[in-house]
Amino acid sequence: MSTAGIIFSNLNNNTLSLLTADRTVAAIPFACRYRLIDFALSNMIHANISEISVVTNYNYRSLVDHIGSGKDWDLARRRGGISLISPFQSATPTQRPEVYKTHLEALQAMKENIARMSADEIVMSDCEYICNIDLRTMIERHRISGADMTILTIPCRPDWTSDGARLLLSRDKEGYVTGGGVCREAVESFPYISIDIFILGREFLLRMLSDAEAAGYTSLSRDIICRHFARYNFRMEVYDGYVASVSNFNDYFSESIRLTGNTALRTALLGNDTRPILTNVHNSAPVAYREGCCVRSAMIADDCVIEGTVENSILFRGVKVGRGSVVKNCILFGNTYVGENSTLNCVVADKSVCIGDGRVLSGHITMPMYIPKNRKV
Amino acid sequence: MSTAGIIFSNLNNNTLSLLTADRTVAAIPFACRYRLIDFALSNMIHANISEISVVTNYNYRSLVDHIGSGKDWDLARRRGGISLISPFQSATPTQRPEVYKTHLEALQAMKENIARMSADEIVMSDCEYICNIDLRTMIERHRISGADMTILTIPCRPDWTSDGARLLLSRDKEGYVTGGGVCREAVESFPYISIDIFILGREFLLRMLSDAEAAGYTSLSRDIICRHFARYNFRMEVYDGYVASVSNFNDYFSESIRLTGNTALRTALLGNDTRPILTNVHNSAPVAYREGCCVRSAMIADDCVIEGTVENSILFRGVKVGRGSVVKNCILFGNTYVGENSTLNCVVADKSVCIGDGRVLSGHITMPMYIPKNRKV
Amino acid sequence: MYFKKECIAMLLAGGQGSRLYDLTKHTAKPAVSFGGKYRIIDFPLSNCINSGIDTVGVLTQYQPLALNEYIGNGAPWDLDRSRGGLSVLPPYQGNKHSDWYKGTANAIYQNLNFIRQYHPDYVLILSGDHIYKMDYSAMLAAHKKNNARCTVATITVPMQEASRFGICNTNPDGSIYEFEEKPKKPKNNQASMGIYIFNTETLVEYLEKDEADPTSQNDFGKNIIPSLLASGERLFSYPFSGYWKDVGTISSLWEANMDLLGEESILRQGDRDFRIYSRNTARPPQFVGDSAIIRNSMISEGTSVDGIVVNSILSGGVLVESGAEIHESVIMSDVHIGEGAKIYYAIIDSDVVIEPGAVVGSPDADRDHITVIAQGTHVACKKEEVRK
Amino acid sequence: MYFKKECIAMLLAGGQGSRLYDLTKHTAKPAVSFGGKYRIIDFPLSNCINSGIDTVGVLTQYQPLALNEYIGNGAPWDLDRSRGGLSVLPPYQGNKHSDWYKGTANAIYQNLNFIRQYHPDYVLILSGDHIYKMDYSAMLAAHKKNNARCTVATITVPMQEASRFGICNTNPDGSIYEFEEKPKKPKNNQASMGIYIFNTETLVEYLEKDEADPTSQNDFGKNIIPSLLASGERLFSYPFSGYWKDVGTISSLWEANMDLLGEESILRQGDRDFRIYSRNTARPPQFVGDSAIIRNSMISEGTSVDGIVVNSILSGGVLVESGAEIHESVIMSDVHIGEGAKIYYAIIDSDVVIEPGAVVGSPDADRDHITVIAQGTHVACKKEEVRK
Repeated sequence: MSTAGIIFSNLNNNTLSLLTADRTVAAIPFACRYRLIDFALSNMIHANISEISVVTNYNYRSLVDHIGSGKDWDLARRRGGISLISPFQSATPTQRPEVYKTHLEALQAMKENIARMSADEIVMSDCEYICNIDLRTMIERHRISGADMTILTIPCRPDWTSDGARLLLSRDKEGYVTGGGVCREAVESFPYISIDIFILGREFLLRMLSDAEAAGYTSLSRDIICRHFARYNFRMEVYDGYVASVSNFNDYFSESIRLTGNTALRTALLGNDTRPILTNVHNSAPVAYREGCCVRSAMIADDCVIEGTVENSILFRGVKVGRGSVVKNCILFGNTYVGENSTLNCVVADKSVCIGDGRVLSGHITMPMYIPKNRKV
Repeated sequence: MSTAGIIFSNLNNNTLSLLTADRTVAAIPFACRYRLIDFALSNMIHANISEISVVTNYNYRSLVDHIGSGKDWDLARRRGGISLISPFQSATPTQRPEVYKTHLEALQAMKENIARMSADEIVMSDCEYICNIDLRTMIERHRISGADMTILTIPCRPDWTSDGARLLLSRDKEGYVTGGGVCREAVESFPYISIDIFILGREFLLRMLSDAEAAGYTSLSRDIICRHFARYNFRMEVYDGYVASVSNFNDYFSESIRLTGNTALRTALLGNDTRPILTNVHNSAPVAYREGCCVRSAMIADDCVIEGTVENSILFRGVKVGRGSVVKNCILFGNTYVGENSTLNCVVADKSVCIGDGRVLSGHITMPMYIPKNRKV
Repeated sequence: MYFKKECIAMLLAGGQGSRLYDLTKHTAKPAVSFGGKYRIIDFPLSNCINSGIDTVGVLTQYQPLALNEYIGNGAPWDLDRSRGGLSVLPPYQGNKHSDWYKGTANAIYQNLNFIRQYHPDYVLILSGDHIYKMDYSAMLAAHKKNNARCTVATITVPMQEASRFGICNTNPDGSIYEFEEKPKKPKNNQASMGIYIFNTETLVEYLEKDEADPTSQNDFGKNIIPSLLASGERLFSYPFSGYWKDVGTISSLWEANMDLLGEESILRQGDRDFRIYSRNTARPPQFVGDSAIIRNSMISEGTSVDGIVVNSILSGGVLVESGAEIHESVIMSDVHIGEGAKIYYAIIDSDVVIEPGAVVGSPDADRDHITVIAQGTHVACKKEEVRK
Repeated sequence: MYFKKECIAMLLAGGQGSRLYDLTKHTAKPAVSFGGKYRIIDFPLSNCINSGIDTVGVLTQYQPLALNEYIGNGAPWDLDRSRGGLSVLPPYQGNKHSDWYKGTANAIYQNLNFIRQYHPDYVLILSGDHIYKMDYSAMLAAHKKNNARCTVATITVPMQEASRFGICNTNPDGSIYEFEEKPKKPKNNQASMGIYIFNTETLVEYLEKDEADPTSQNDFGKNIIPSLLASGERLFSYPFSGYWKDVGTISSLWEANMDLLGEESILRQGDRDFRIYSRNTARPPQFVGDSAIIRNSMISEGTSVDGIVVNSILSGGVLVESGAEIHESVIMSDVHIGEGAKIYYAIIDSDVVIEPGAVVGSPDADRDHITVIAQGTHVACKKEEVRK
């Protein structure tokens, strides 16, 4: 019994628009040295899934760079391994289809790929719910249950804001789905949120795709799960571990900063000895803490040089913080340069931003300031 | 001084329409176990080019399968290696560009990729002219010459048919381009045909792309080479070795069959000890010649089982020719099954065609018969 | 614990294979060519990857260069991994002592640190001397089901040959109550295939015990298995049915090659489910010329035939000129066979040149009289003596 | 000839490194940790790939397990190739004889068959004992330009230390007229770095000659180079300027680590052009806690600091609890330093536990009095004696 994986890199990338101007959702940097896709990928790899398709539609150049040959995840394989499903793989110039926009359309477009997979089961995952989860156990439980599909969920949290719509579900005592809706707000009758990880048989998936094509469905959640849970046999797993939702910019910021202050969450997500999060390797030098630096509650990636003060912040690779500068509650992406005697508070700096000397930039914890890629301040 | 490669997988795939219904030009099988892209790839690899971008637009799923991680060409690398440039890598859902249709449009779309390459020079190649060429020497001569771009050509052969337009050129005594046109027939004043292999500096390419964008050019051959050879410094190399042009179906057929009858051509193309053509590895069993078989002037790939008669033919991997069957002047793609007591003459069978017992199929050498993929006869 | 693997394989590839004479003069036995495009070691390595075992230690000692070059980074078998994959384990100098491997058990003992890196629950011991296809995961499942400490794969051999093997005498439940190494009067014909699965702690315990015994020959069949039995450990037989052939002699190597020519061969064309992987050498397709006659033969890439080939196996890069004849023979890679040369019942090692008109072997020979021509030999136009 | 390479490298990694005492008890010297995330061998391997040399034979002998595991299939250095790439070359049993490597020259001699596979025009000989960044392709260009048979890389050392090195006395054109191994009265301070480029045929000729001489110590510096000179071969010096440090002693290893803390360090943050590659271990990002104080230090991934770290190098997976202090020390991977423990002028090998309140070393120590704590040691709460 083997399992293949399908990762959707960016099917709902409107709500993260600031961070996705230059990249797909899957390629958004997170937690100091990772990209969002690393979590979905690592979860699959640790469940012995070694045949993974990554579905792209637009703006995925930096994702291609990140994945490379797949070697860093041990997925440069002769059989299986990682492969990108990009637009028009099976299209001809005379038939010009639209680029797929929903999970279901993407799955229809890659039907031939799915038909050729050798795996018995498939795990499908998005990149917007971040967790470090023991998928192996989930897959085993799915097999034993005999369900058509298992949907991973978490209990609805009232404090969650949501700019986008989420799939909310209810279940019976045996854990089978009894109803659902795609909603923008919490609904009492549907107390679970899908975290968009689905386990299902490959044969079932192909059958469901044929059914959906015949019926003209376009959405997996809306048209199939919410409307036809009775026709199929959909099971729910309620996960009680740490899940970060990063589906909008404020959530992204607050979940990131939260990691700097909470060792338990950090360990649950990143520090698991048997399930480390794997990412690509940069071969840069370790962090240099120079004379005069002062660092507290910070996650700092290789290749950084710290001469100033850093607190409650996340510094990606190659960040330089100059003498006398103070960086608090900030997320600085790769190669951010902060000159001398500048003060940054609640700032998210995209890649290769350059902050001169003596600048003062401050957002607020509820309204972080975003500086786009390559911008000089 | 290092060199990067760009391979265009299918920018003119109209004239090969029978073979490209299910695949891009680069993925067309050729010479028993290769795909057309293997020739362009191998030429580059033997010139120490280890950073190769393959540009795709439509219908490239089988090309993705063929290339895999790039391991079979030693191109699964941490730095460089092989990467696919597929549509919309840098597009956003709100700006929906057309998919590139010309070399120039494709190069514009991958401008950022080119800017990030570390190589000094770039070799660009199509997949429709098949040759085994010492590119290393060509690149060295280009460097020494100081030209902006070197275009590889062959002398115009009057016997060449052409369904498509070709780039024809003339040159002066020093080998610099003095004129050209994109023509459907031979033109006396332009005695050389470009074989669509270009060597040029990376900086020059970027500059040329900027110029072209400013001027609104859309075609490299028509708008730049033919019109502005005087403005730039375009040099020509005239290659006198074997070049097979497979830009239409009849040429494809006759060049293939020609290889079975001409050991010198076969050796020039495939049998070079220092420059073998590299392709992907299937790990199938060697050919089984059963009792009663009769094989003459045939190229036969691994995994074939021959019980009948095969003459002047090319059999790809996994072909079975049953007892009493006769296969003459045929090209049988992978997994073609020929039953017992059937006769095939001048037939091109696409992948996984199944010919029953006692069938008689015959085209003519000037009008070969094509049987589409998966067809049962 | 990220490096933990449930089961890893240790492949004993150090044998000199002296009964293969000239074929192993410069090459370890597992690197000897087989079936045109393969080496013997391709079979256990492919079995591993086809059984889901992705961590294999290959223990080498004798003439490892060709073997190491062939194995490389393990990529042909999809065993190039950053976690696990294929590792070559030669003898080494330790802090206090430096030793060549003394026996099969000692070779594993010296590499216990390698095994420990992966915290495996089970260790599969293999040798590189046999041609067979086997799903080790089924054997592991049986091992677990039996709650065994050690499981020995066995195969039914003809009763008259049983005395050449280690024979397992078993209870009806498959547990072994007696193990006789090459018994004069075998009680049955269930022979050990030299394939063992051990619980890791059992393996470590008995290897350490064995190492402490100065009289031991440090051999699995002679020492370790009997010692487990003597201590009353749960030892089970795993009966295997299917093709399995020791290729330790010239006769058996020739015969195993000839076995490939039938329709029931272990290497079936069109087999997609259990491929045997091998290192590819980028040769052009094979070509059959105008005057060729080929019957009941298997021919590999890069070979060009203009002569007569009957009941033979040809590796890659062989050139058979017109009028040359090859009968009942195994031709390894890059052999040049000149016009009119004749070859009967022979194994021709790689890079041999047979001059036009030369005759090798005799049409009256048989499996016990196979002519072997050593690597790189130049055979002139006179009859080569039979050198079995 | 498809396998031909212009230049291949042979890296001598067999040294026991006995002057590193406890650090090389279970590990070959080239596998000793350096600079937080590196091993010593990362430097010559990265130099190779940065110089366009993609075929490297690594000659091992002493305690190779950790080294082999670290090197793996060569992927971290982009040296996992099917043609060339990285090959580990241990001693082996040949057809007639089996030998451990006797000296540097003998080690290469025993692997001439490996070299011949690639038909190289030039062979680069390296050792795994030094920390430096060097573009070997520039040295090769000089070798070709000089039409030399052998080129020796040299570096200027302080005159008072010259007698510890092999000293090259050269003509104005750079050709060497005299080579003195550890001369009592050195004539200059141009020391051999132990890096040689040979024309392949010259290397083969002199290795064979050397092997035939029973009195030879089979060493490049002592035998091969003097023998070339004696025969009047064209031998050139290639002067190298840049950081170069032998890390063969505890003092020099500590010092080389401390050299990384300056702004002029060989490992510059943000260096994109000449990266040093190393095997990555998938650790989480480093975390600096609430009560940490860090000054002039270099810290690697997976480490968590709540204590005081001054002028020190910390590898991955280190845990520094609050109130612990580390001064002028090198901490290798997965070391746990308990609350209030104090470490001065020490090299702590991997997997060590320093109990709360324990004190290692002394604040009054210096480079010649470095405390070394061996791998896996548990240091209880009493002063550990200085064991240089």
